[in-house]
Order: sequence, then C-alpha cells, then structure tokens
Amino acid sequence: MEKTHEITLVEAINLALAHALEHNPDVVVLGEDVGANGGVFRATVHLREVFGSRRVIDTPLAENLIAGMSVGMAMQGLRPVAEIQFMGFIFSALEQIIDHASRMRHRTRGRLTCPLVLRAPYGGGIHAPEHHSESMEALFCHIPGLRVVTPSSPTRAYGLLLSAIDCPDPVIFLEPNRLYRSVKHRLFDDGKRIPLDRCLTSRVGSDITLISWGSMMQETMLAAEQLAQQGIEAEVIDVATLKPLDTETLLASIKKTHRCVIIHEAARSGGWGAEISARLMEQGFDYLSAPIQRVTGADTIMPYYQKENIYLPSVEDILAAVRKILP
Amino acid sequence: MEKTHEITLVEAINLALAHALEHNPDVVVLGEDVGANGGVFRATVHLREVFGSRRVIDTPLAENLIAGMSVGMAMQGLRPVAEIQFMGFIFSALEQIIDHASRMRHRTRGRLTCPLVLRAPYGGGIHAPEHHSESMEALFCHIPGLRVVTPSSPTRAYGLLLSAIDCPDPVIFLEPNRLYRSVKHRLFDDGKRIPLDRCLTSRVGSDITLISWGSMMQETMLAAEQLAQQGIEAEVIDVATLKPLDTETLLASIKKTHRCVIIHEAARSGGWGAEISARLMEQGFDYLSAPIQRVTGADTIMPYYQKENIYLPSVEDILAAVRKILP
Amino acid sequence: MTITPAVHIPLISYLTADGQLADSSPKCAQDFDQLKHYYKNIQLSRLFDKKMIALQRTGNIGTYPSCLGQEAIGCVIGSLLQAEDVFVPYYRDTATQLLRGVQMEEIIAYWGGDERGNHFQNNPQDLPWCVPIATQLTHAAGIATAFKIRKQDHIALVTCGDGATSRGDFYEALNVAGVWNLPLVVVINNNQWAISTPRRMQSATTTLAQKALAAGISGIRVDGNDIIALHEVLTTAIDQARAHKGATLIEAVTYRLGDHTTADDASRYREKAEVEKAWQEEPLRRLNHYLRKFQAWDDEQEKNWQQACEEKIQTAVNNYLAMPPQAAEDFFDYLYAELPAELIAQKQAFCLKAADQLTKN
Amino acid sequence: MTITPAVHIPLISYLTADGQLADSSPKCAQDFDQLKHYYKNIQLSRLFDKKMIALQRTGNIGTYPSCLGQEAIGCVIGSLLQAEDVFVPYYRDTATQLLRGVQMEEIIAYWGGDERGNHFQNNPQDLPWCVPIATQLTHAAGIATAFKIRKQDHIALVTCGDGATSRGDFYEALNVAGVWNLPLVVVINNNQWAISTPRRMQSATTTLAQKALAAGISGIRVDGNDIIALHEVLTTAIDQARAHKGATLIEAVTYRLGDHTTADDASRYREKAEVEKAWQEEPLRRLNHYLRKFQAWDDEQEKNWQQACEEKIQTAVNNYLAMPPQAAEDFFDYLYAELPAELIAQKQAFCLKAADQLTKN
Ligand SMILES: Cc1ncc(C[n+]2csc(CCOP(=O)(O)OP(=O)(O)O)c2C)c(N)n1
Ligand SMILES: Cc1ncc(C[n+]2csc(CCOP(=O)(O)OP(=O)(O)O)c2C)c(N)n1
Ligand SMILES: [Mg+2]
Ligand SMILES: [Mg+2]
Repeated sequence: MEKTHEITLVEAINLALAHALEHNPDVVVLGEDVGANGGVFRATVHLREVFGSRRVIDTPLAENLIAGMSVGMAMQGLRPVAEIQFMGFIFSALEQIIDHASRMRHRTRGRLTCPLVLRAPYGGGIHAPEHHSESMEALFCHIPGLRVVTPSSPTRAYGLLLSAIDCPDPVIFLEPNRLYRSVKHRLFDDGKRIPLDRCLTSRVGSDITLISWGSMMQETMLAAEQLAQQGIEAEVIDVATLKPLDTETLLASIKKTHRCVIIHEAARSGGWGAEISARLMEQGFDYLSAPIQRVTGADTIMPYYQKENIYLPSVEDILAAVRKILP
Repeated sequence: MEKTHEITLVEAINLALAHALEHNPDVVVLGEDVGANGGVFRATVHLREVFGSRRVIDTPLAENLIAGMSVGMAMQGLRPVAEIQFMGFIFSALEQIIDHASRMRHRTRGRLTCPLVLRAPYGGGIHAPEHHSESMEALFCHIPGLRVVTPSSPTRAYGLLLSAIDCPDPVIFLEPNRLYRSVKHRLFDDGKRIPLDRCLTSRVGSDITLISWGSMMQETMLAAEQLAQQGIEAEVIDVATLKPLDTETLLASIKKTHRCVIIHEAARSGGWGAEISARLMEQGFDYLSAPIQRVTGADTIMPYYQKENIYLPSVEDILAAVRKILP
Repeated sequence: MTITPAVHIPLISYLTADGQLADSSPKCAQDFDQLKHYYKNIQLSRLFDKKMIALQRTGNIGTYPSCLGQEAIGCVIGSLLQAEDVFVPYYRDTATQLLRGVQMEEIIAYWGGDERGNHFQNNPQDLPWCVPIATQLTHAAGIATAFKIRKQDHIALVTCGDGATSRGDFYEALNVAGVWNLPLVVVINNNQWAISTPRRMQSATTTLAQKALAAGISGIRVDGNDIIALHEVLTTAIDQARAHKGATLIEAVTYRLGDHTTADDASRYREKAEVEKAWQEEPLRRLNHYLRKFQAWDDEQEKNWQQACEEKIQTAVNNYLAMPPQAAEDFFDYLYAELPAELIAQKQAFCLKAADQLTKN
Repeated sequence: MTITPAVHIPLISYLTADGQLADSSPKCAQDFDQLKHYYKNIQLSRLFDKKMIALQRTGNIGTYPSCLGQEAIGCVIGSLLQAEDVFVPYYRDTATQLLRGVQMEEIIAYWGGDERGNHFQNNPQDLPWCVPIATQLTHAAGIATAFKIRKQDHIALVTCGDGATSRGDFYEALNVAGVWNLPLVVVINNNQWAISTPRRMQSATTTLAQKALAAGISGIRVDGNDIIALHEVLTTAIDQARAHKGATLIEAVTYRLGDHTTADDASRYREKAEVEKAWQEEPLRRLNHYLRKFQAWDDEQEKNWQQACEEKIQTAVNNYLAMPPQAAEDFFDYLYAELPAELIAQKQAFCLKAADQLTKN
C-alpha cells in the first residue's frame, strides 16, 4: 500500500500493470515496443527492468500474432495482457478475437478459457497521423463473449484494469489516449479493484441523464457543470464497461430524469450509443418525455488532424442536444 | 434479354455475375474455388469456362489477400467482385476493408477509388459446421465509406448485385445462404438493376411496420400473413441496403403505423436493429404509440447446429413481439 | 547477378508404394511391434472415418471431412506426442485425435453439431478442432511460449493443410517460433488439394517445407504415406523441440483420397486417373505388404482386428445415439464464467422457446 | 538427418563506406551523370527531411518519420521506375516520392494533417502513404495483377520496413506474386529498427531476403547505402518484372539514423555508439568521396546545389503556409461518389459547427 503522487491516466495503467505482474505470477505483458521502450505511450515503462523479459515481452510486429498467441497463452492458464499500439492497428486481430478469444469457453463448454486482456489506446484529439484516432468500440461490443471496458480517469483506469486482468474471460480494454496525460489523480497503489459490468455515476442529478464513456466524459462533465449554472442538474453516467451493459443503472436514471443524451466520439450509425438508446427506449419508453439524443462523431472517416476538432463532439454540441429535449 | 426458368437465389447471383462479366470488361471475379469448382455454393459455376481464367480467378487461400488485392485492382480501374467463402471467414479481411477499401476515396479526395464488391454467404439454418452461420452485418454497417447490401429473393439478388457492381464505391454484398435454394423466382436476364440505398416495401399495411432483411424476410412475411388472417395489416419493409440506411422510407411507414418491430438474425446488442430502432425513435418519437421491438438472435455465440433453431428468430417470436405492442 | 537463391529440400522416404524398404533405413523399420501398432491404428481410423461418412449420409451428423489417405501422419503424431504435450489440430485429424484419447463419441458429437464433442475428457489440454484455416498456428505458438516461460519441457504440435500455407498467420507463427526458439512442431498435411484448388495454385515454391527458411527454422519434407519415414522425421523434430533446440516445419506429402468433405463432389474438379494413382500410394496398403513380407501380419489378424474395430465403432455410435440432448440454456451458461445480468432475461426467453419447441415436436 | 536447409544470400555491395570501389563493379559506377543525379537527390531529400523536422518542432506539422540515412534506396527507386509504373510507398519514402513527382507542398500537407497532401498531381497513379504496416503489400500485388490481366508492361514497386516482414500480409503478397508470376518488386528498407525493436527480434533468419524462398520468387540482399549496388540490383529486378520473368524481393540494408518519428526518442533504446558507427556508413558521404575522387563534384557545386535546394524547399514551405484551409464539408464530400441521403443532415450540422468554430477563433 504505497502512497503515490498525483498521476496521469497512463501512469495509472503502468501502476496497475506493475501491481498485477507483482501479485499474479501468471500475468504476462506483451506487445510491440513494450520492453526497452516502455510502450510508445510509456504505459509499460520500467516493467521489463523489474519483471524481466520473460514476463514483459517485445513481440514481432504482427497484431494478429499478438492476439493469437495471447489466446494460446491464456488457454495454458497464463494471463496475457497484450498491448495493441493503437486501436487503428487492432483490425488484423479481429479474426482471433471473434473466432477464438470470445468463443473458446463456449466451444469447449468451459474446458478451455481465454482470460486475456487486449489493451489499446483509442480516440482522437491528439493531432496524430491517420489511423491513430479511431473509436471503433462498437465493433467489439457486438461480439458475444467479450467484455469491453474503457476508463475515463486515472483512478478508474487503475481499478478497472486490475479487474480486467482478474477477469476469467477476454477483455478489450480501451484507453482514451486524449486523457493519457491531461488529467491527474492522487491514487494509492493498493490494488483496489473497480468492479466490471457496472456503470459509474459521476454526477447525480434529476433533470436529465448524460451517458458517456472514455475521453468524452470530459466534455460531458463540463456540459453538466454549465447546465448546473443554469439550474439544470444533470446526472452523468460513465458506462465504463460497455459490454455487458449495466442496463439497470441506466434505466434507473432515466426513470428519474425522463430525458437522456448519449455522447460518444465514434461514428454515429451503429455506434454503441445506438444500442443504449434502443435498449432504454424499449425498456423505459413510458418514462421518456422526449426522444433520447445522440451526440456523436459523424458517419464519415475521421478527418486528418487539421479537421479533427470539427469531427469531435464538443461541449456546445452536448448542450445543444440537451436544449433540444429539455421542456 | 434472355428468358429464364424459375431460378433460385444462388442461380440469380450467378446470372448477375455472368451479366456483369459480359457487359463490363473491367469486371473480374476472384476468390477461393470460384474457378473449376464454381464456388462451394455454385454461385460462380461455369463462369470460368465462359470468361476465362484471366477474369475468373482462383486465389490462394487467404481472405486478407483477396481483400487487399481487390483494393489494388479497384484502384487500377478494375471492378473486382470477390467471393469470401462464408462470412465466418471474412474477419481477416476487415483490416483491408476498414483501413483501405472504405477510405481510399476520402484519403485521396477522389483521386483513387475502390469500386469493389465483396460477396459472402451469411446466416444460419443450414446445419453447417461452426463458423458457417455468422450474421455479422452490423460490423460492416458501422464502417463509414462502405455500402452493405443484402437481398432477400432471387429477383432482388439479381438486381441488387448488378447495382453493387456498378457502384463506384465498395459494397459488402451479403447473401443469405438459407435462401440460396429455398425460393425460386421466374426472372429475365435483362440486366435490370434494383437501386441501392432504398428500402423495398414487400407488403403494404397500416397497422404495424415489420422491418427485416436477408433470410429473416421469410419469417417476417409469414408472420405478416398470419397477422392478416387476424385482421392486422402489417407493412413489411426489406431494408435491402443496410448502409446507407433509407431512413425516409422507414420513417414514413412508422408515421403511418405508429408501431414497429425489427427482425434480424444477428446477436441483439449492437446489431443493426439497434441503429434502426434508435434512429426511428429519435426522428419519429411523437408518432410512436409503443416502444419499437427487436426480435433477434441472442447475445451469445451461435450454437452448433443442433441448437441453431432455438437461436434463430421464429415466426412465433415475431408474432409475440407484435402482440406485445398492438393496442 | 543470380537473383533466385538455390535451395533443395529432399523428400525423406523409405518404404516404397509397393512395400519395399530402401537400403539405408532407420531402426524403427525393424520394430514390428511399433509398426503393427501403426497399422492397426490406421485401419481403425479408416474404418471409423468410413462410418462417419455413413452417419452423414443417413442424416445422423452434419458435414464431415474425411481423413482417408492421410491417416499415417496422424497415427505417428498421435503416438509420439507425450500426454503433457499439446496437440493443436486443424479439422482433418481424426486419426491423430483417436490416438490422443479423443473419444469416438466426442468426434461424432462434434460433427453432429454438439459442443459436447469438445469435452476431450481424456486429453483436456489438447485444443478442439479449428475450422478457420490457419488460425490455430498462432495458438500453438502461444502455448509453446507458455511452456517456455514456465520452463516446462512440453511441446506444442500443430497441423494444417497445404492450403493453409497461403495464409499470413501461418508465416507469423513460424516466424515467432524461430525468433523465440519455441518448442513447436508444425506439420503440413500436403494432401495436394484445398477443396478444388490444387497445390500448385497455392504457391510457386517447389516444396512447402522450404517455407521454413522464411522463419529461420528447420524444414523437412517427408513422404506422408510412409510410416517409417514419418516416425523418423517426427521423432527428430519432437526431440529437437523438447530439447529447446528449435522449431521444425514438416511437409508431409500425401493425398486426399476422398472428397473435401461430405458436402463436396471432387469429381467436378479433379481427374479420376489422379485419384486412382494415389490409391496405389496410400499408406495402409504399403505397410500391409511390408508387414506381411516379414510375417508380422496375416489374414487372420486382419479379420480379427477389423472385427474389433467395427465393434468399438458400433459401441461408440450407439453411445452417441443414446446421448440425451444438450440443454438449451447451455449456450448461455458457457458464454462467460458467470452469466452477466443483461443476459438473464434473454436466457429465460430462449429457455421458454426451447421448451415450446420441444413440446411441439 | 539434416533438418535445417542451407541457404546463403550474399550482400551485394560495390562502394565501401569510405568511397572505394570494389574491383569488379558494374558499368553504372562510371556513369557520373547518373551518380551526380543520385547525389543531388539524396542531398535534396535530406535537406527537405531536415526542414520537415523543423516544421514539426515549430508546430507547423504533426508527427513526421524522417528518412535520414535511407535516401539512397528511395532515390534509386524513384529514378528507375517509369511514369506508368505504380509506386506503392510505406510512410518513410520522402526521397522516392520527391523523384516520382510528389510535390513538397503535398508532402508537407500530408504530415500537416491535410488530406490534400494525397493529391499527387504529378503522379496520380501512385498510391498515397500507407500507415498500417504491411497492408500496402497486397495492394501492390493487386495492381500488378491488373497489369497482368490487361497485358500491360507496367510494374508495381512496393516498399516496407524490416518490421513489416513479421506481418502475415507481407508473406501473402510475396506468395501470390510467385504463384501468379506478377510484375512486382518488393523492397524492404531494412533500417535495423522497428521503433525500438531491433532487427534480430523480428526474425531468426540470417537475412530478410531469404524470405523470398517461401514464395518461390527471387531474393536479393543489397547494401542500401551503396548507390551503385542499388542501381544495379533494382535495374535487374525491375527489368525482370517488366519482362514478366518474375517478382523479386530486395532487402536493402541500411540504418535509421534519426528517431523513429518526431514523437520518438531513440536514445531510450539504442546505443549512441551504434548510431555513430552507422553515420560512417551512410550513403551521401561515401558517394561524395567517390565523386570528388573523380573530380565529378567539388565544394562550389556543393554550395550551389545546397543553396538551390534550400530555395526550392523554402518556396514549398511558403506555398504550404499560404494554402487556404480545406473546407470543413470535404470530409463528407469525398466519402462516397455521391453523398447518401442520410448524410445530408449530418453534413449540414457539421458545416454549421465548423462555421461556428471559425467565427470563435
Ligand atoms: C479462413 C478460412 N477460409 C476458408 C475456409 C473454407 N475452407 C474450408 S477447408 C478449405 C480448404 C483447406 O485446404 P487445406 O488447407 O489444403 O486443407 P485440407 O482440407 O486439404 O486438408 C477451405 C477454403 C475456412 N475454413 N477458413
Ligand atoms: C499494423 C501496424 N501496427 C503498428 C503500427 C505502429 N508502428 C508504426 S511504425 C512501426 C515500426 C515499423 O518498423 P519497420 O517496418 O521496420 O519500418 P521503419 O519505421 O523502421 O522504417 C510501428 C510498430 C502501425 N503503423 N501499423
Ligand atoms: Mg489440402
Ligand atoms: Mg525498420
């Protein structure tokens, strides 16, 4: 139970990885440049020095290989925690994720399982080149057998990642790279888990429910503060575990507020907001005073960075959606 | 304008491919076993004999290669129509589809384009082994820059495939394999296109809107007939082009019926039904008398074939959903 | 400037198609107990394979990929691996699996569309069938990595077809096996066809074994119908892997005597003459000739063994047919370690539906 | 039983690090006009590269991957390809692209986060930069296939890094190039590092060129800092491809003298001494020595040329800085050939937002 200074989200990831490596001999960290370089975002910095190259492994440059080997290692009882350098480079791993990671338990009726974590930074807003700004979480959320988790703060990153590593099933752990260094929390390396499969209520309110996750939680909280100045109390829910979805918490909130805006960075159509919206409408229809709104990225390719600020949802976009459905 | 007998859906695909090969010298058919074998479902039968092995090409066994080469060929002005043997084997091609096929026009601002068609049989119900029964259309529908098309009858297969091949942008063309041989239409090989981007109204009605696509159109039409016997007139819409979605037609229908059930075989959460539901609720909230219902596959792995009939939505499931929201 | 580097990988072969032994042949050629063991297991898997096709034809199971003609490879792999090793099959591995301890009932159940076929009660560390071509290669590399991390002396052995060598993951797995010096053996069942695509249309290489050179690992080409050559080559490769001396790629040259699967009709795309020629080279016949020449096998033994096989097979079929059906909710219960809250209602709905369907039938 | 097949691929090299010519060297070693052309273009791209880093440091563009040290490879490729050929780059190809006709303004714009950088007004058939490693290889194979289908005598030439050779698509593309005999040349820029991962951690093979053996195509290993060897090797490979005599994999051995990109700090993971040694072997210096020895280059020429380069570069930078911004709606308008109905409303909303942001700034 070591005291730490204020740390960033990426440092919290590093702390959680170190904690898991120290407390569970089955944990293995692998990926491109995770060793000497400590990861391109430094999420794995110093881990190899401390835990050795047998447990902190630089792989050849092949994401499909990283995923497939993680499946193999997990079936052998290891707990691979693999880094995919950016979400934009995870697509060649989808076959392994869909065909094997998510299915092995079902296929073998529990004989072989895949307790693995695939970590990937995601999202725009860091002025990066093409393919470094993807928000494709919805692809994973549609795959039965997976868990999809994304933290929105250093504290949540630490607690959720530890839970993801504990999880007996595969977890896609998406790290909002826009938040990697922009927020700091004081946090204790006490191994305290934040449970998966639960939404986290970041702000209590009774006038409207704002639902978001990952980096858009920043804009969402800012919007809630501005609304508060106007006397409107928004409840803000950080979904945190996107799949499976904690419908109960979300539903309870809209039963109270009767209004809801979902905010995500990903393209609108078929984004995870669609599922949340459809589900809340199905189960909470009689409580809704207005249609659920979605504030999202456009159904376009994320433009190169000069235009990414137009693409990314803004506080103003959220406020506009709220205004649209407030009485 | 040759007269034909009653033909099946897979024969209609074959006819459309032959038509396209004959009328457009840029069209090239490629894939695993599409040559001498004429495809494992016989969709490409006789094409090599007629059009030669320069235009009907057996590829090495590699779906990522097929997709990547198609991107290259399309950028050179060819019109590759590639077969992926089953949708369950398309996942290794996703990287090429997401990173390049869907983006090349945007990336180069129209300098280079990807007019390609990736055909894949999909869906369950044919007692096939593992990985031969997937319905993962939602993955593609979330990718900006793609078109996703699925026919529900021989006539529609013929007309939509010809349009897909004409299309200056990439099309994922999903063929419901359960319907490959189960329905026959009399159809003329007249090259008549059915426009993309338009929903097809298969039955007019004013009491409730049933929205479906692909093989579930069978159960949906049967359900509509049973409802008609009870005096309930359902409007049945075959979405046909899933992306981009013809919101207008769908919205017009629910403005008339005030009630809606969406039926698809894919897993519920994050299925394309979620987008349709969310969008109709957003844009048609005031017209809805009851929550939109979804009748879908479970959020599970499609079980091996002994249990696939439990997994697949049935006429009875549709009727139950309708009953739930009828006044 | 010479720009095509030369490479020559010979075919290792000792027992000719008509059962003659080459002059210099390994010790195991005289180990008639071992050879009889192989003979009997080829015969057993061939008879079982035949029964599987019959079960498909009568609607008792679904599509089945016969391993007719390739059984020698599987019998040697299945016999030489140790219990703690992990066998990573593709989908045409009936022969190997029987020797690894997979029960006939399990094999029938798997191809009969029942997940319980993957229970592998006798060999729970082995991987189940793998349908998406070549995706199992990286699993084997991961398993071998786990052995290496834990400093265990086990190995992983993975099989695939000739078609699989066109897929990227095939190379990715070989490459990592080389650079990490993994305890891994990769065996290509080069049966000359990938459905309708002949071997020559997959790759311009003279051999598939030479693909090992792209990974810096050992590469051997062996007559996959020659049990003696297979025994020698696989022993060497497995020993090498176990001694942490490097991974090996083995190309076992054989022939797919049957259709690709029961859903295929190979007469659409290949010549009868080619198949007839291949029948002259299949593994059982040549081993039979050889054993008989040395009085290690006779008609009486053949008759008794076949009868024993048939009985064993029929018992398994009966057991399979008597299996109670899987519970409908199983596909919910084995999805996650614990059923997530959001799936509880879905599970109930599907259970009701299953009960409903049951009453209706 | 020998199970590791032997293969030896020599390094082709004529001009030593200190500018000495090997005894038997090709004709082009005497073609001083050609050599000067190379020298000048290496110099130009090096100066431009330096400016790009400066532009990044001053916030005018985003992340940029320097090609410092690898320019010889690009200059030879860019000079030997014909206009109708298609060049398929990776992302570290500034030198090649300048010679293909990509405008400096376009290069700056691309790395400055502006899609207009991909216009390639002078070489519209070339592919744009490719960021996802190795995914461009199969495009090149597809383009070469199109040439073959149409019986055109063009070729496709694709580049990648040493790290890219670990990805499956690298092998898939080589393999199809072999089996379809495609007019394709694949050039690996083996600069010894893939970000922080050294070459030896990618593959156990002695050479990367030998990976050609897995595809049955030609494989050559060449000193990528030796313009004379590069000229010879690339001429041979390109001619061979154009004559429909087969694809070639070329491993050009060089060194990444700079950081991986401007976002990287290579001192975290590699020794200063290694970099210092590599500076002794870089291509410009040795060519400079050689040219000067034969009085083909002198201080005056150097000064004039550098000045000409600087002017050209500054003009391009000025042009770039003067470019009006892209219209906000462009990312809608270039998504499909025609904007689908469902996107019209979205486009309007985003245009309003863009206008709003504009007024606020
Ligand atoms: C990724 C993938 N693509 C396509 C298929 C369909 N398919 C099943 S078997 C087969 C041919 C495999 O040939 P080969 O690897 O030679 O093995 P064999 O069946 O001949 O033993 C194909 C294309 C598949 N199962 N997986
Ligand atoms: C598929 C993919 N994975 C990861 C990355 C991130 N990445 C960018 S460059 C690079 C290293 C590439 O090394 P190499 O192929 O040797 O080329 P070099 O940059 O050294 O020229 C990596 C891992 C990427 N761009 N694409
Ligand atoms: Mg085969
Ligand atoms: Mg490199």
